[in-house]
Amino acid sequence: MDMNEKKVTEKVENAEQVEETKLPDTREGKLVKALIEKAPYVEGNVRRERRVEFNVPAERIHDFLELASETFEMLMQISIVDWLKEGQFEIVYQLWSVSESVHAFVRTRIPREDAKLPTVMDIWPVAETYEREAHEFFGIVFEGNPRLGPFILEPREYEKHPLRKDFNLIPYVKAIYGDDFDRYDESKTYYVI
Amino acid sequence: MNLLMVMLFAPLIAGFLAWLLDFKVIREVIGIIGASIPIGVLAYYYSTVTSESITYSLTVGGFTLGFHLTMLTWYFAVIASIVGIAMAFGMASTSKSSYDWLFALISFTGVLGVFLSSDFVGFFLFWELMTFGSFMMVLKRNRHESLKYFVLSIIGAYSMLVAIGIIYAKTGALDFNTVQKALRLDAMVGSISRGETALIYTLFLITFGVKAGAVPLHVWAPGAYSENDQSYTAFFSGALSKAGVYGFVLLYILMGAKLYTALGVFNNHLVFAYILAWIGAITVVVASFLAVLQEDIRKLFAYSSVGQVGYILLGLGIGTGLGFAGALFHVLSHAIFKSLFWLVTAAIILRTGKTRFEDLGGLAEKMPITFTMGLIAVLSLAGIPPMAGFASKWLLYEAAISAHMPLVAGAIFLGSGLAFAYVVRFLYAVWFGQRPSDLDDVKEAPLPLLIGMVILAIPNLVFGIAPGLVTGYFNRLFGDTIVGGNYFRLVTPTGTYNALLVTVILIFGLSIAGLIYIYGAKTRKIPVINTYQSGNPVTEEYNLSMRKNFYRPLAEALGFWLKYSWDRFYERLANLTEDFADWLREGFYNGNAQSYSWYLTIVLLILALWGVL
Amino acid sequence: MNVQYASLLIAIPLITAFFVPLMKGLGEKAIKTYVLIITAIQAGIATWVFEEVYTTGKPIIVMAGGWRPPVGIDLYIGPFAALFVLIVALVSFLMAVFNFRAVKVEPIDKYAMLFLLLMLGATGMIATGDIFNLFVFMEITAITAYALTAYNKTGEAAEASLKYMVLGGIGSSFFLIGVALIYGATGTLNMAQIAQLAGNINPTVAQVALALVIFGLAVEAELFPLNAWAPDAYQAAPHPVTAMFSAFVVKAGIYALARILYLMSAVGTWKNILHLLIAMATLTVIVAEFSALRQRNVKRMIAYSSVSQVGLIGLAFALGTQAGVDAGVFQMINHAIIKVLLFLGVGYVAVQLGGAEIENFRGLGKRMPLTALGVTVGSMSAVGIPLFNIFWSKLRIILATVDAGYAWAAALVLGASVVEAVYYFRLVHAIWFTGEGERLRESAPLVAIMLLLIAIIVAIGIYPNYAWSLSQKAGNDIFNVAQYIKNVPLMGVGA
Amino acid sequence: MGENEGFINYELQEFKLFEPLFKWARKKSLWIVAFCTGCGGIEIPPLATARYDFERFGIMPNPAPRMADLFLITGYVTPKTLKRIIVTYEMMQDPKYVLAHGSCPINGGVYWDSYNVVKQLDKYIPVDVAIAGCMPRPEAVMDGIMEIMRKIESGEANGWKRYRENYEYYRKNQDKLFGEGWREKEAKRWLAWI
Amino acid sequence: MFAWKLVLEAIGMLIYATFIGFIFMGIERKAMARIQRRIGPPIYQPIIDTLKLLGKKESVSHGFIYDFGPVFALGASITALLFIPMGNFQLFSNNADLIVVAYLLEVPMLGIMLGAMSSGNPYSGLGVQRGLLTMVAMQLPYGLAIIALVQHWGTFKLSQLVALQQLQGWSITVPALALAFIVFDIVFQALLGLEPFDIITAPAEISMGPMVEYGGKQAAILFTQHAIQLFAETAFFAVLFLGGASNLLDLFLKQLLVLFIAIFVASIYPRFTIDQAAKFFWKWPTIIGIVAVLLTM
Repeated sequence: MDMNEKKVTEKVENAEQVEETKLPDTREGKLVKALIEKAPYVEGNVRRERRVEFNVPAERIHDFLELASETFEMLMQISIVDWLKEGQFEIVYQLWSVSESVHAFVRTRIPREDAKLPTVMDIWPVAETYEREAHEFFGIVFEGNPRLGPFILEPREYEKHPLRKDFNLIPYVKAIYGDDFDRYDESKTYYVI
Repeated sequence: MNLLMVMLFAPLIAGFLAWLLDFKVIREVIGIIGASIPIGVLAYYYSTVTSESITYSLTVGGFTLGFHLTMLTWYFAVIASIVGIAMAFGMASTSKSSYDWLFALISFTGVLGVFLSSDFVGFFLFWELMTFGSFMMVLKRNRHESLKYFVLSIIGAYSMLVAIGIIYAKTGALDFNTVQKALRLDAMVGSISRGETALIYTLFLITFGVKAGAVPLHVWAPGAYSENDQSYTAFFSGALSKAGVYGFVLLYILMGAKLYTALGVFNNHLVFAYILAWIGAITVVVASFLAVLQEDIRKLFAYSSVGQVGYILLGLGIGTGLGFAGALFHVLSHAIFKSLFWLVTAAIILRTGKTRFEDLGGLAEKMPITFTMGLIAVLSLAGIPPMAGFASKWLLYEAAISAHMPLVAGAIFLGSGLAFAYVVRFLYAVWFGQRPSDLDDVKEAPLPLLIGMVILAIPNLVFGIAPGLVTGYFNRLFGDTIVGGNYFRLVTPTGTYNALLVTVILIFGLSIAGLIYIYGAKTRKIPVINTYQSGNPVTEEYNLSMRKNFYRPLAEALGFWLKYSWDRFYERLANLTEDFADWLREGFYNGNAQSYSWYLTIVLLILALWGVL
Repeated sequence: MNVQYASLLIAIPLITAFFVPLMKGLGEKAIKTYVLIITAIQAGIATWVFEEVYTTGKPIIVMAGGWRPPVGIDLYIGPFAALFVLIVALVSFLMAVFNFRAVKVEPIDKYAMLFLLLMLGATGMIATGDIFNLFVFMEITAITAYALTAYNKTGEAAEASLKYMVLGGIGSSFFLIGVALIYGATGTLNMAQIAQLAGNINPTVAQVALALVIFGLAVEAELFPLNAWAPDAYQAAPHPVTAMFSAFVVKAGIYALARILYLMSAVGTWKNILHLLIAMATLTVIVAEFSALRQRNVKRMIAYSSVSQVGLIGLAFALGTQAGVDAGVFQMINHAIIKVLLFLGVGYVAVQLGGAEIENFRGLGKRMPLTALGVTVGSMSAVGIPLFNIFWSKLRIILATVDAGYAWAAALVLGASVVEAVYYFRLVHAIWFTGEGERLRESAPLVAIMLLLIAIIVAIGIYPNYAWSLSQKAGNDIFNVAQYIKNVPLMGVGA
Repeated sequence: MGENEGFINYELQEFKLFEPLFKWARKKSLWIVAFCTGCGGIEIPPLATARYDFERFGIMPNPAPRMADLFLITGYVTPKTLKRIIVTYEMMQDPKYVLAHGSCPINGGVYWDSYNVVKQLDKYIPVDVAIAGCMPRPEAVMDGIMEIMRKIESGEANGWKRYRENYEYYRKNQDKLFGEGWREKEAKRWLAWI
Repeated sequence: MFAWKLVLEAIGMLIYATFIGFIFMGIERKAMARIQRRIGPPIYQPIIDTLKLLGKKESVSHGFIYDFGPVFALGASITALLFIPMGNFQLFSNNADLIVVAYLLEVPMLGIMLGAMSSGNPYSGLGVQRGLLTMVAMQLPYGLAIIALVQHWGTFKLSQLVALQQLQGWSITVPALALAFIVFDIVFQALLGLEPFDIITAPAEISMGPMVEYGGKQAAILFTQHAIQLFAETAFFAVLFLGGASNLLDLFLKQLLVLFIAIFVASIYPRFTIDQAAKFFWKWPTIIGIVAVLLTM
């Protein structure tokens, strides 16, 4: 158990070192530099060849995305990370630039309680489905998205926004499936499937 | 002999009385009596007609109007009166105004007069009367369609008048017998030139083409048939289009020899008949394709009616005895099954008030009797063996192929395929599938309409199982046996068709299938919403049947041809004439006296020059 | 009642016309009843004359002042003249009834006088047997027609009557020159004698004389280029006068044209004139029909239709065959009845609803059903629908035309009548199936007249034998010039 | 759907004379409803290929439930899919058998603790044969099919009879999971999309 | 005297035809399997399938017309069968001719359509539309092929046709009729609903097309109908172009020949879409048909 913890911490340290060094003058570096000039409020770095990252404050996310959409034509995915301890959601917009074939991760942080974000449907209409899914599983409200509401899940799961970390799964499943949910044993900490 | 006159004018007088005594029930009773007198008289005359023909003449305004009831005219008159009675019963429940009764019965007299008259003046008089009656029925509902119909029919009628005038000028006689003798004599002598015969033929072709609805002149049919009280359309398309066909038959009788000598022969087909056959073939194909792509019930049956009359023209065009038998038989079968279709449509529109396919659906449970009548009509039109439709189509196939007209026979095949397609589409869109919510309180059709339908359904079955009855009549009509065999069996030089045996074996086959059906597990009735929608549960509001543009793929396949339409062509022509009329008025009556006096001087100049030249 | 009383037909309207100013003081209603009585008397005499001629079979010859022609002027009332004098009288009588309601403009006595003189002129033109006398009566008709057209005192009426006067004047002056030439060549004015001597006049003089006479009468008879005045005159004139115009004034012109045409049939270029007349008549029909197609004013539309039907009559007369002439006369009778009915109906609607625009006619079926029925029956028979009277005469004309070898003319005329069917049935549709309105009270006498006319139309439509026999006798009278000459007792001047 | 009552009080047809023949025929010609639920759907096509070829046993995939009689549940069953399975199962005509693939239909398998996977399929529709293995190999599936055939031969494969006799039990379980009148609600929910 | 011999012959022939029809369906599936190097079901598999369907304990129906459809289709197929001369059994073939049989072979289509329509299922609606369009598309070439044949032999009577072909050699020996043979073979593919034209019951796309709602005994009736139809059409093909047969074995071999042509074509070609099929039918087969017809004018 402790072995993998050690590995995790090493990775975290060397990630910071890369932070201080100046942006490498590769194609991705030039790209990030160009974007940062246009949007000073953003810190961006080149993670590796054809992979770029940006951290954007929540209130400027929409302007930055408009800016980025010139080079990064495609919105691949909107994924959400639920940092329960910091009480924040981290929303990751994964963009892909067809022209330079570079993958960009744009990260923002918003508070967990009544999380709100402006929709990006006006830039990429495809965002509608990703936002609806995010809304269904995490309860983030995207203003401007016409079709928020129950999407795939059964209505009763929809109210619970199941993928939030504070959703206690086991009692809910026991409530639904009752006696045939028989393999859970509080005493064990891990389970043999 | 004035029984003939009683038969002829009974509908007219009944119509007039119905118009005068405009009370709810009396009007219908008078109408039905008036419409049933002809069939009575004709039945009475059946025995005498087969031996010798009955004639009666009347002098009106210097002309002698002769009427003759020969076997041919008896046949056409009987068809018209059967359809007439069905119309009367239909109108008893669908039409609420005496206006309809008056003009429907006027057109009924017109049709009977056309069939019975034995001279050109009477023929022209009743032809105009028939057109006028049917026109007024359409005028009440839609001005544009009615004017389109009237202009085309009047052009037809007047071209006939000019042709009659030419014949009168050449032969000096107006009644059919003398004209026939004179023209047969003239065929040898050849005093009427080739050009003039061609002119007379084209004029008659236009006249009867318009009334029968041949392709270039069929434009009025969809509008006139649908903008009308549907039970009258049963008569309109069942009997009136037969007047056009009777005209072509008349053409054969009167000018057959002359046309043969004048226009000659093209690889052993009579030229004038060959033209007629090709017109018929094109009508069949074009009208059937258009019928398949229609979205409105009435339009579909209108184009289908034009197509079916195309078959009859084709049969006449073949020119051999068999072709004639096939065509005349199809006249009968088309009259009965098409009028049955129109009565069914009348019932649907009366009960649901809707005419487009997308608003209808699932009426089979609500109107079972109308559905069975519709099914009989479907079987007959599609040409399923035990029905009359098949017998006449069979004769047409025999005639077309044995007369070595292959491409024309190909047109029949394609036409019958298309007929099958649009008839099944009608069944699917109207009777089956989920019922739209606003059609839930639909009741069965009223009793008189049902009687009308039954009157038309019985002959479909009777002549289907025993086509020999009709072909036997034709043999007596033409003198020699064209179609051999007894009541139930048709024998032609190239093929046989035993209708009774086919029906018996069909029943035998059905009984075997029924046995297998009974042997299996007892069936449990489930509603229409319990269908396999890949697992999705289905409720009332679902509309799972494709009622709207059912044949979109066919429309895409025919995209190239559908760009052109005869309708737009005629609209542009009409506007052209109206603009020309305006230009003429501005040009001539421009209102200042100087130009008028200039006209005077011009006339003086002409007179002066004329005198000197 | 010996035969000479027939001259009363001319005398009565003449004398009574000049008594009218004396009665000016008695008020409008009295004058109108006075006109009514006069026309009634005229109709009575006309029926007596009609009985006389058709029972004895011999024409009535009245010699003015007992002198035998060619010195004296004679009235020749043959079968045609008897028939048409009766029609003139009856139509005038009906229009006199219509006057009560239709004519409101002030100087009613002048109107009455002109009304009677118009009737006189027409009767005279038909009954006379002398060319110059024909010219005199033509002038009387023409002048009263100019005055009556302008009677409504509107700008449009004045302009119409001016145009009518200009053209009419030119026409009648050329007619006078023609008559003078004929008189110079033959030395006589009597029609019968002219017919005798027509053969041996030197050809060019005869030809020019005939051309000028025909031209003069053609203006009155509304043939193609010369009828430009007709539609405006018809529309502008008061309603009863329009009916009289189309019913008998034009007919008198056409009759005169036909009479002289057949009298001079011995002239060399007769055939060419016939061809020209046929061409002009066909063009009349076509141009009139086409210009009626997009008319907003119903009265003007029916005026055009009347001009075209008169053209049809002209065509029938110009064929030069016995069948053609009979058909032409039959058409004249039918056309008179229909046009009276139509103009009566349209006039009454114009009076009642103010103006003859087509908008007033929308929903007429609900507002004035009987008038609507009258107009509908009139228009349907004008189109030539079988159960009405024009069908038989149009059929006769077409058969005669094609028989005489002019198939192209027949085709064009029929094409034009298709156009006629279109605009008449647009009117019928507008009347019965569009618009709405509540039922108005219709005046009893006019409705009675309309129903009477409808009855006559349908009667002739269903049983045309009697009317056809009348027109055959009348047609024979015009066509059979030899019989005409024999009937007139001549003084034997010249060969 | 209210009309299923007819489904219950409908007495079945007993063919006395030809029963053995029909039993043989039912064994030799099993038609599979082409309804692949979870991750096992990809296991069925190899059976139809040249190597395993279940067609030689007369087995034919048939998309229409009315004609089919073998219902393969090939993987985890989510409540949404279960609704479709129940509707399709009730449409199938009577001697019908269910073959459950893999461990998920048995006890929820890997998704034992997921809210979205049905833990025990047998509570909702009767399962005749269950094949163990987190997606059994084609040989195992073939063996399962052989097992179904043997059961039909011996007459034990009467899942359909069990479903019909204690229909209330199954109905109660279904309504407990989905809530009362779930068919109308489900239909209305998807009506907006059509 | 009631022709007992004829009736018995007919019933015997009917049983023989049904059995051989099922065998043909079995051969069809077996041959397709062997081509794909699979073992494939036993030849009598369709019989087992039909028995299983007949043996279903429960049966469901959407109303009277839903049941009347398959019964009418089977009845029409049986009627069509009994009018085709089979080898030495003339059955009723001198009472009806080519046109009657051609029409009777198309009537089952209406029966199936009736049943499919009344079930109110979207897939069956699509199946009906495609079935009709295929039929409309193939009607012209089908007609032209028949016309060419009849014009050459000058008669419609099937028995006479067979006699003539026995004397003067099979139809395909005549060049013009060879063209007609090709056209008829393409149309035959659509008549049977085999691969390139199985648009009607496209299994993957619209789940068995019209048959979607059929189960239990109705499906059994439809299977027997398909068997009889297969037998009747192959026999019709053999009678028209391969000179009919003197005895049943000869007929069986010819039917097999025709069937195998169809199977080989079916196992190769992918499926047409419906308007491609319409365009295809109105292009090549029609042109060849017209040429054949003009040659035999």
